Amino acid sequence: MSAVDITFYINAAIAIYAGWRVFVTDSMVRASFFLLISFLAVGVIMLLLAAIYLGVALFFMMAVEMMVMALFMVMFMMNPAGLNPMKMVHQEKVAIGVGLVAFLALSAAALFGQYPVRPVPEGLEPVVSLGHELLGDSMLVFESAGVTLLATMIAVVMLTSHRGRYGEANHGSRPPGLEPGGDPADKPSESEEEGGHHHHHH
Amino acid sequence: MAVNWLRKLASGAPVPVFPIVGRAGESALQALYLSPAVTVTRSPRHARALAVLGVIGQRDREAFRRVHDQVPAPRVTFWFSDTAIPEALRSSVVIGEASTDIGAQIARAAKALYGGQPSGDVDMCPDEPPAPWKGVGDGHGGEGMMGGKPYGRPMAMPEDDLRDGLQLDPLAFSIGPFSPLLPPGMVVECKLHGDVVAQWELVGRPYERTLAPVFYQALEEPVAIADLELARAASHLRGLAEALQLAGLGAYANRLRRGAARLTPGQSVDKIGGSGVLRALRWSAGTEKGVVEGDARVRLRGPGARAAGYPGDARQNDPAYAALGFKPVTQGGGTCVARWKQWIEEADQALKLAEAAARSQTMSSPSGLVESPLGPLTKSSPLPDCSDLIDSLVVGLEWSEAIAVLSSFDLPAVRDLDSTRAREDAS
Amino acid sequence: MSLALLIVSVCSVLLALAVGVYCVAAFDHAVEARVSGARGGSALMAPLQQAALLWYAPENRTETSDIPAWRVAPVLYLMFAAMGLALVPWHSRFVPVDLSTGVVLWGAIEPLATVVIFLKGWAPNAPFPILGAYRYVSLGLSYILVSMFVLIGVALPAESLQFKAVVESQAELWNVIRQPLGLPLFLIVGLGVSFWGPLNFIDADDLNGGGAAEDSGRIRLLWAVGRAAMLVAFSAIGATAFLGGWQGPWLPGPVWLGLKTLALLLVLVVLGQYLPRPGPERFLTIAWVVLLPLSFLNLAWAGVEALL
Amino acid sequence: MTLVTLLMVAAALIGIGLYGAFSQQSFVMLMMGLELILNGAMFAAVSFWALTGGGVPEGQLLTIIVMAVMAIEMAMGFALVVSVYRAKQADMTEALDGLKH
Repeated sequence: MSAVDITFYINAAIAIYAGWRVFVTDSMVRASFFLLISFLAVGVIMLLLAAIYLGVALFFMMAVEMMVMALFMVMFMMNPAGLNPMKMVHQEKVAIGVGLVAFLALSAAALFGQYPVRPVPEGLEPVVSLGHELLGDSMLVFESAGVTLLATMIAVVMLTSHRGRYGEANHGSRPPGLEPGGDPADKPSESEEEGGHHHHHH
Repeated sequence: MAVNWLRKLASGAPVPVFPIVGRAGESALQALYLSPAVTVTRSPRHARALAVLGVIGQRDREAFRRVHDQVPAPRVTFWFSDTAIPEALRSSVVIGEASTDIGAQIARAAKALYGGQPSGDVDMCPDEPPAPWKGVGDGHGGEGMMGGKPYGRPMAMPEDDLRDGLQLDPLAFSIGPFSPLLPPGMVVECKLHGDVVAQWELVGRPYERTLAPVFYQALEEPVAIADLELARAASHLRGLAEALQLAGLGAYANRLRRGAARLTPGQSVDKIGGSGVLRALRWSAGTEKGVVEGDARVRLRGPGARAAGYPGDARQNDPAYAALGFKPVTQGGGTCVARWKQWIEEADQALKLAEAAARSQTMSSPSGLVESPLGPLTKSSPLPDCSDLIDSLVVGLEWSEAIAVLSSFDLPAVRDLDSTRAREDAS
Repeated sequence: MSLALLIVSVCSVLLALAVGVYCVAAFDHAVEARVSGARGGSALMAPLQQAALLWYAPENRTETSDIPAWRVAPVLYLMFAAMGLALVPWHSRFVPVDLSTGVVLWGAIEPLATVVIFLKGWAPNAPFPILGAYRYVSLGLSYILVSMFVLIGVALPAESLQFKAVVESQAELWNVIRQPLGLPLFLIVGLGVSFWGPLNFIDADDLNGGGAAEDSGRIRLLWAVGRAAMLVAFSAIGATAFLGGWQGPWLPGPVWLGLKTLALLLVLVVLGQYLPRPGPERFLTIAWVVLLPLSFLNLAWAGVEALL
Repeated sequence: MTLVTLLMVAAALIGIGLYGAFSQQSFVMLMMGLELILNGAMFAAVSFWALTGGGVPEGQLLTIIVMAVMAIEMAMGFALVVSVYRAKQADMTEALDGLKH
């Protein structure tokens, strides 16, 4: 068993274990950092697979993403420090079932599928070839991805800002009153109940 | 062998000490700053020794116990105070003598720790959560997650946000009375939204400030104006040193403290403090914030008021000062940076006055009213405390701005003549 | 790579790290003593004495703190600094880690450091550390963006993401002249990521030590060493990417690299003692409104210059 | 490190991710599930590229695209969470029982 294999098995174990811990740990912040660990392990395996650029790119992308996620955890989630037991799940049995089925089906596909064996040729420089692909044949795909990201940024800013272009961002998200300036026409009782529900949560 | 060598190295470094400053402990604190044998830390966790300077109020005994235990054991507790020593520490505290450099005394006591043998100094609080676990249920569906008070602390609830209305959980905590961020004895309960102060509530007022003796003398007999002005300049420079420290210029802060300890008439503040740096304060946090205006200026007497363009200065009624051609300096605006500038310019003016007065041997003419570094001081009514002014000033500021604003004031009340005299008689 | 080469690489990186950290501490103490006029101990001994002091200082716990995270964060931070330093080519024939995407890996180290710094501030379950952690996270993104653009700028003339190629591309003209904006921006980022001096928003005095307010003993020592190491790594990368790395007349390559790194270190340390800390919000504005556009400009300049 | 083992690992990641995406009540945890699924997908793509692709660059390109998708998913997800949170202080899926308001 070569060093490469050992590294692979260790990192695979880390990736799966951390991925599982994400959903059983008590603290949201820990959850996001477990997810980061899972990603980092996958990144290392990618490096082993000669996908040098992708592995490293995964490192920094996921580091930033998970940082943001952890921050949102602290912002939105009560109990960021995991002082209390935390278990917020619904339809758990179904979920477990789905997860298992997916795993079994995919691994069956892995086990019994017939795949050609064409490893990366020796001379190939993955980074160079990726670069030529990105800025050559697949320029259109690449650029459209970039444009999409730009559009996303703008959309995100619009969605998150508290002031829309014409006043409050959530302006019009409430139905108008039956008489001018009156209560919204939707079921006020339920919205009351909603509020209570929220307070019960926070 | 190698270990002994390491320990010898360790004992070569100045001892980190956390000061607990009580009533009339200011001078001792300054002595600590100047002592090469110790370094003054900002957090008790960083210290090996705890120095109790001045008298701790009855109100703050509990806080003292907590801070004492926050200095990681084994620790040395150094007692330079008239406060009664608590039972638990009777056997272990090191009593300081006023005669020699107290920093050296602390260092001598603390070096014994480096051998690794425990000092007799025991914890004063039990090592357990302030309240038992009170979670509810297994937390299913968020019930237990939000229910209950884990370790006696209620979960934070979202509340109205100051900035853009996104309601998030605030961070509520209380600091003081021994925090280096606040005047000694001041206790504050504050609520932060992220880094922004949403609530600032004064719970305990700071201890009265004890001025340099010369100001109290000046109330009754004539004193050399040179001495008065040097003391004033020193007080202002120490205030500036704290501001520099908060702006991350610790080295310059110490330089200023050292300069303030040995002022001579005719020096210039630029030379003492490093010319560029005091002006560089303009770039630090909160400079345009903390604006004092209206009758708050009147309550906030002394340099703070003059920095807001309110030209009241008791020295004007003193013919001796008039003879020296004294005119009070004032600033406009009353911002944080204006108060710092006021300190700088008043210190400069004081040093020049001291030079002129020293040349002409001018004595002050006692009129029962003396302009102290904090404001007009009279026999009958010592300066009142005005630390409640802050509450409204800092809400909505970032934490660093709020602390900078706080450091630009001299808020505490001033001890009156009789109590100081009583202390001198006692000692 | 062969085992011998591996061992040599590891040892050289660790040695460089140790020497660099010691130099940072000594410089810092010397500058501080010069400014404050205090008659402290000798600048050569002071770092060792401080280290020994912290080594023997007792450990510390806080209530319901995340001990593993608290203890592991400084180690990781130090590790990232070492990884960064390992990417630096000492000589055309000796690069400890000669990764063909070294520049990107360095770009990845900064966000990872952000994560670790947040973890370190979050772990003690205390107000001042978490405030420091928040501050860093809010600033970290601007640092990362600026440094990425600057690094892409130096990768362009080299037509490679490999630090060795970046050095070789400066044979005739150093990047510090070719892209005058690059080095200053990179050094600012360096001050920010190792939160040193004017950009020390995390362990600041207005938070009573902030992220490190609850540390004591060896954790504090590790954290201090990690910060110094990060400063060293930044200086070494800066010397490699902008000052022509090992290249220079008369002296052997590693010596040149060391000298350039020390020069940058000295600059950073002096800046750290002489500049005041702006308010976090003010600096955030500066970072997004001034530094980021400047880094764009730098990148555009580099691109045009690469086309010509 | 054969293709089968690699794909099994990917499958495990995707399975866990699905469990999270289906079971979690809070938006952010739910998004973690999605991220884990994408992680597995990316992993599988790279494995195929490395062992059966013969080094055709499209394999890597696919992974890059998945990364972009991830970033977009994160950004949009959080933006929606924030706007929903503004509207009704809700960070639980159950709280969204209507299409409006």
